[in-house]
Amino acid sequence: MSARPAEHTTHITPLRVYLGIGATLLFLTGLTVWVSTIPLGEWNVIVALAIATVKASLVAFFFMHLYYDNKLYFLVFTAGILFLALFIGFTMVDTMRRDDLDPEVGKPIRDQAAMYDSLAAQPAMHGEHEGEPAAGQTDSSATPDSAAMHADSTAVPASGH
Amino acid sequence: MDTTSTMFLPQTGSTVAPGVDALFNFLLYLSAFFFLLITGLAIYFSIRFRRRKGEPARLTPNLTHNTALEIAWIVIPTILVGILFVWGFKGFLKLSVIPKDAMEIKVTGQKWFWSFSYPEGATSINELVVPAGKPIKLLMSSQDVIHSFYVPDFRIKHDVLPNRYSVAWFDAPEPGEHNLFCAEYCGTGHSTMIGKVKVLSEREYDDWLSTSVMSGEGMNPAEFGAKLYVSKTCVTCHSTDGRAMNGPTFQGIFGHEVTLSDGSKVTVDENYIRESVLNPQAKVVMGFQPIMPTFQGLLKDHEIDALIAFIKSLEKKDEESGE
Amino acid sequence: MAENVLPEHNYLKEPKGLKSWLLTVDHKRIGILYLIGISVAFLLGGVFALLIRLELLSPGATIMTADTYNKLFTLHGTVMIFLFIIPSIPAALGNFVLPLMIGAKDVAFPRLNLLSWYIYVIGTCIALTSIVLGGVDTGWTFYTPYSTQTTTQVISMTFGAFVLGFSSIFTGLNFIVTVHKLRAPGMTWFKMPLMVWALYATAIIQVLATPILGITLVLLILERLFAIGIFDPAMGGDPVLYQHFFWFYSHPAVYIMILPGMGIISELISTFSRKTIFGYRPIAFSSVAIALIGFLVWGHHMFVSGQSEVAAMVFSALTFFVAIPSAIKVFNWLTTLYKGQISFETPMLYALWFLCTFTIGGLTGLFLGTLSVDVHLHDTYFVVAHFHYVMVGGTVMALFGGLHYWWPKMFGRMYNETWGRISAVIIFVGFNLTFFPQFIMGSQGMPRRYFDYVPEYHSMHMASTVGSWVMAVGVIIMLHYLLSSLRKGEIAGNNPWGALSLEWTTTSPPSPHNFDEQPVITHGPHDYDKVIVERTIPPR
Amino acid sequence: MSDSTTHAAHLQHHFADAEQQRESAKLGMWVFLLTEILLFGGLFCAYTIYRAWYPDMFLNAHKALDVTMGGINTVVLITSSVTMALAIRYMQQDRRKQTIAMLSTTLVLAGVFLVIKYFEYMHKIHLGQLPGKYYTFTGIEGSNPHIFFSVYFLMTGLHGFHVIGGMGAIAWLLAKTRKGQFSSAYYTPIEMVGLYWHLVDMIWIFLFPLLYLIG
Repeated sequence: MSARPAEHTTHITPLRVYLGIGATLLFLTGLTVWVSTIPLGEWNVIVALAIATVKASLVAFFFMHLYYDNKLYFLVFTAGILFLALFIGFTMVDTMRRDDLDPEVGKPIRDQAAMYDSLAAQPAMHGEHEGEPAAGQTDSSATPDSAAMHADSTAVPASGH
Repeated sequence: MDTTSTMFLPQTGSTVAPGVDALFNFLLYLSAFFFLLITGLAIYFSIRFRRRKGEPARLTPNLTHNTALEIAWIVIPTILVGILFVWGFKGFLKLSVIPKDAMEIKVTGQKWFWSFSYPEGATSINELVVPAGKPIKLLMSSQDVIHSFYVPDFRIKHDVLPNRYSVAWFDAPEPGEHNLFCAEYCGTGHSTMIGKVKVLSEREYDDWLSTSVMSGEGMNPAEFGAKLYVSKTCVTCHSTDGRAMNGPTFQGIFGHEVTLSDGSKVTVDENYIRESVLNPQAKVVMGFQPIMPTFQGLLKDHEIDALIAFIKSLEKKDEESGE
Repeated sequence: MAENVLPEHNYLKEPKGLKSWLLTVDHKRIGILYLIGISVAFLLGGVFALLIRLELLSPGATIMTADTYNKLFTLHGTVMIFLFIIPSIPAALGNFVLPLMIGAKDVAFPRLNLLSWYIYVIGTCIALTSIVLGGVDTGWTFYTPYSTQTTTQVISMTFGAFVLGFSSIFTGLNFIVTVHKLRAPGMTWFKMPLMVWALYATAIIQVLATPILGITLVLLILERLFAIGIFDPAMGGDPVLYQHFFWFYSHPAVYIMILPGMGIISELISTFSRKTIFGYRPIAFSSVAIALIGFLVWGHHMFVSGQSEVAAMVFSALTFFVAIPSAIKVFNWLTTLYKGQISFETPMLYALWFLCTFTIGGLTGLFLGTLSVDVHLHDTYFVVAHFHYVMVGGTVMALFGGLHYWWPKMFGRMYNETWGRISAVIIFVGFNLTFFPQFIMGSQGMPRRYFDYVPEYHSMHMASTVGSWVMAVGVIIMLHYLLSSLRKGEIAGNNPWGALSLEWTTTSPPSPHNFDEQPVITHGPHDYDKVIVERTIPPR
Repeated sequence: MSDSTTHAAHLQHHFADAEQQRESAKLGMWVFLLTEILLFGGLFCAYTIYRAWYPDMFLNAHKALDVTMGGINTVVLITSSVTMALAIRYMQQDRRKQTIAMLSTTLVLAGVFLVIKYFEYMHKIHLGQLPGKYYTFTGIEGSNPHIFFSVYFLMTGLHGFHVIGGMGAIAWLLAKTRKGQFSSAYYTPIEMVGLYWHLVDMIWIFLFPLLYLIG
C-alpha cells in the first residue's frame, strides 16, 4: 500500500478486486439477514452493526479508494464519524442517566401521546389485525377526520397533581 | 449568617446560598485580579513601548518563546480552573441531592402563573408558602411549555418541563419574602409569571394552612371574588377597566352578548362564565387567542360563584357610571 | 509616498457593470458583496436592539406591547447571529483576505463561493419573510415545545436559517480546500499568517457543526407540521433532546464567531506593535484546539434544563478545559506588545478594546461554567452581558479593527484617522455602559427576555439604555467617515501600515488576479525583527 | 510542479496545474461527504436515543417492515455501487462505451431501488403506519410507536432524496460522457459523483440492519 500515489499516475484498481468486494458485500448482506433470524438478545444488535461496519469499510477503502489515496481524505472521513460518535455518546450520557438522583425525573409522566386515547377509542378499525401487523392488510379505515383530530389535540400532558 | 445583599448578589435566603456566594466571590476576586493584571500590563506596555512622534520604524527584538513563562501561564490557569470545577461540582451536588426528610410540594407552571399544592391538600397560586427551617422538595411539571422556577435569593433555579417531573429543593432558615421568577422564556406573559415565596415561622405556617382555603366567610361574594380575581391571577389577562389584555376585559360584559371566534354569539351569563373557567377553549371570544388554561381543580365551586358575583358587580358599576 | 491615483488595473473597476458584479467569481468582489449584506443585517439588528433597550428604559410597557417586544428580541438574535455575525468575519473579510494572504489567485471553488453568497441572500429573504408575515416570538433558540405551539412565523424563520447554513458550509468547505491546496510555493503551514490559521479552524467548525443545525431545523419544521414526536413532549418527544441538537451546533457556532476575530487581533497586535508574534505555534494550535474541544462543551447551556447530573459534570469539566487555549492566546498577545514599537491607529485601538472586553467576556465565562454558580446565573442578564462581551466586545471589535485595517486594501483609500479614533473611543465607552450594568442586574437575579421588570433593576436598565445610544452615535460616525472615504479618502498605496503579510505586497485595490506575478515568500508574515517595510503613508 | 497532465480545456485559471485542481476537487468532495455524514448523523442520534428509551416498542414496530423488500434493495444498491466503481475504472482506461454502459446500469438500479421503496411506502401509508400525528395503526404494542415510523420515514426519506439527487448527477454524467467530454486525463466529475454514490450506498448499509433487522 503506497501512502501517497506518485504525482500524476492514477491508481487503477484491478477488475477482480471490484468484483470480489462486490461479492463479499452481497455475501455479508445475506449473512446479516440470516443472523438476525437467530435470537441472540443484545448480540443481535452488536453482530448486525459489526457486519454493517465491515461492509461500509470495504466500500470506503476500495470503492472510494481510501486504501490507495492520500491519508488526508481518510482523516476527513473518520473525523465525520468521530464527531458523530461524540454527539451521540455525550447526548446519551444525559438521556440514559437522568434518574441518577431521583427515580421520578427519569421517565415521562405519560408514556403514550394523547392521540392514542382516541386511537384506542376506535378499536373496531384494526382490532382483528392485532398481533400480526405486517400481514398483508387490505382495508385501511384511517379516516381523514381522525388524523385531523390528532392534529388538534395540542395535548396538554397530565397535570402534576 | 449575613443575609444582606451586596453589589453583585441579592440577599441570601436559603441554607445553600452562602456556599454559592463564597464561590461567586472567589470567582469575582480571581477575575478582578486577572483583569487588572492583563489590562494593567497592556496599558503599561502601550505607554512604555509607544512609537514616539517622528520616530522611524525600527527592528524589534525577536521574542517568540519563554519556556518558564509559557509553562506558568498554562499550569496556573489549569490548576485554578481545576479548583473551580471541583468546588462548583460539590456545590451543584448540594443543590441537587434532596434531603430525605424534605416536605414535598407540587409545583405546576403554566402560561403564565405558578400553582402549588401542599401535602395537606391546600393549594395556592403565585405564592409559595413554606415553613422556615424545614427542607422543602419541589416536584415540578409544566402544563404547556418549558418554564423555569427561579428564586434569586435562594440561588436555586430549575427548568419545569411538560410531561416530565423535575425537582429542586431549598431550606429557608429565616421568615421573609422572596421574589419568584420564571427564567425560561414562555411567551407573552413570561415577565408577568412572577410570584413570591413566603417563608413563615412554623406557627404562622400552620395558621396559614388552616385558613389557606380561603372560605370567603364574612365577606360578600363580590368582595371575595375581587380577592380571588387577584390571588388566582385572573388579573394578569383580564382587566376591570375596559382595556383588552390577553383576554377580554371583565368590565361591563355580564348580561351582554359577545361574538365568538366561530362567528356565533353568546350571552355572558353564569353558565358561560363557569364554562369559560373550566373549559376555556370551548367558546373563545373573537379577536382573542385560545390561550387560557383551565382552572378545573384550582377553583372550588363557591369560588367560581364568587368570581361570577364579582364580574356582575363590575357590570353594575358600569351602568351607574352611565356610559 | 503613495502615488496620487488608484492603480489602473483593479478589481473594483475591472470588469465594469452591475452584471459583472452579480456574476463575479472573484473572491474579492464576493467579499465586498458579503460586506454589503452583513452591513445591512447589522444595521437592522442594531435598530431592533435600540428598540429593545428603549422599551426597557422604564418598568412596564414603555413603547410597545409584550408580544412586540418578544418578536423584537427574537429578530435581534436571529438577524445578528445568522445574518450578521456568522458570515461577518469569515465570509466578508475572510473571503477578501484569505487568498491574498496565502498568495493564491482565488479560493479553490470560485463558483461555489458565488453560489454561497446567493444562498446567503435567498436565506436572508426567506428569514425576513417571517417579519413581513408578522414576526417570530420564540427567541433565536427556537426551544420546543414553545416553537411548536406558538402561532408566529417559526417555519419561514427556521427554514431561512436552514438555507443560510448551506452558505456557511460552502464557505467553510472552500476555505479548507483553499488552505490545503492553494498556498503559494514556499508558503508552508507555519509561514501562514495567524488570521489564516484562525479562518482554517473556523472552517473546520463550519463544516462539522452546521449540518447538525440543518437536520435540527428540518426536524423542528416537521415537528410543527406533522407532530413527529421527536422534540414535542405532547407527542412523546423530549424537549431537552432538542436542546442537545440545537447546542451541538450553536455552541461551536460561538467559536465560528470568535475564532476569526482572534485571528484579526493576532494580525493587528503584531503589525501595530511592529513585533513578531510571541508564541506563533501556541496561538495557531490553540485555534485548532478551541475548534475541536469547543464541540464537547455544548451541555453547559443546559445545566438547569433537566439533563442528567453526570452530563452536567462532564460538560462543566470540558468547559473549563476550553478556557485554557483562550487564556494562552490572551497572554501571548500581551507579551507580543512587550518591547514593541506601538502606534495607536484606529485598528490598534480596536485590538486593545478587544484585549480588555474579551478578557471580561472570557473571565465571566468561568462563572457560567462553574456548576453551582451557573444555577443562579443561568438565563439572567449576567448571561446576556457575558455573551455580548464576547460577541460584541470580542467579535465586533475585531471586525471593526479588521475592517479599518484592510479598508485601504479593499478600496485603495484611507478613512479619516481622527474621526476613526473618536468613534472608536465612543463605541468603547458606549459598549461598556450598555453591558456592564447587565452583569450586576443579572447576578442580582434579573431574568433575561423580560418585557417588564421589578423596580429594583430600574437604574441598571436605565444606564444600559443610555449606553446603547452612545454606541449608536459611534457607529453612525463610523458609517459616515467610512463611506465618505470611498470618494474623498487619501490614496493609501500598497502598504499604509508597513505590514509584512502578502496582501500588502500587491496594489491597493489589488488587480483582478490578485498578484501580477507569482508572489515569492522571502520572510514570515510577522518577521518585524528582520524586515522593515516603510509605510506608504506616514504614521500619524 | 507537474506539466505532463495539464489539460488546458478543464484547467481553471487559479490552479497551477491539473493535479492541483483534481486534488482540490477531491478534498472538497470528501469535506462535503463529511457534512453529509453529520446531516444523517442527527437522525442516527434520534434513532439511538429513542431506541434506548423504548426498546420494546422498536422491537415490535420494526417487524412491520418487510425484510425481503429491504434485502432486495440492499442488493440493488450494492450492485449499483459496483457498477459505479467500474464506470470510473473504464474511463481511466479510456473505454468510453463501457463507461456509458456502467453508468446506465447504475441509473437503472437506482430507479429499481426507488420503485421498491415506493411500494414499501404505499403499503405503510395504506396501513396508517405513518409518522407523528398521521399514525393510525393500532396493532403495535408499546409506547408511542409513531416515533419509530417518524424515524423510519425520516431516515429512508432523506436517503431517498439523496438517491434522486444521485440519479440526476449520473444522468448528467451520461450526457457529458456521450459528448466525449471525459477521458483518462480528465474524469474528475465521474470520480466525484462516484464518491457521493458510494456514500449513499454506505448509509443504506447501516439503515438496513438498524431499521429492518434489529429495530
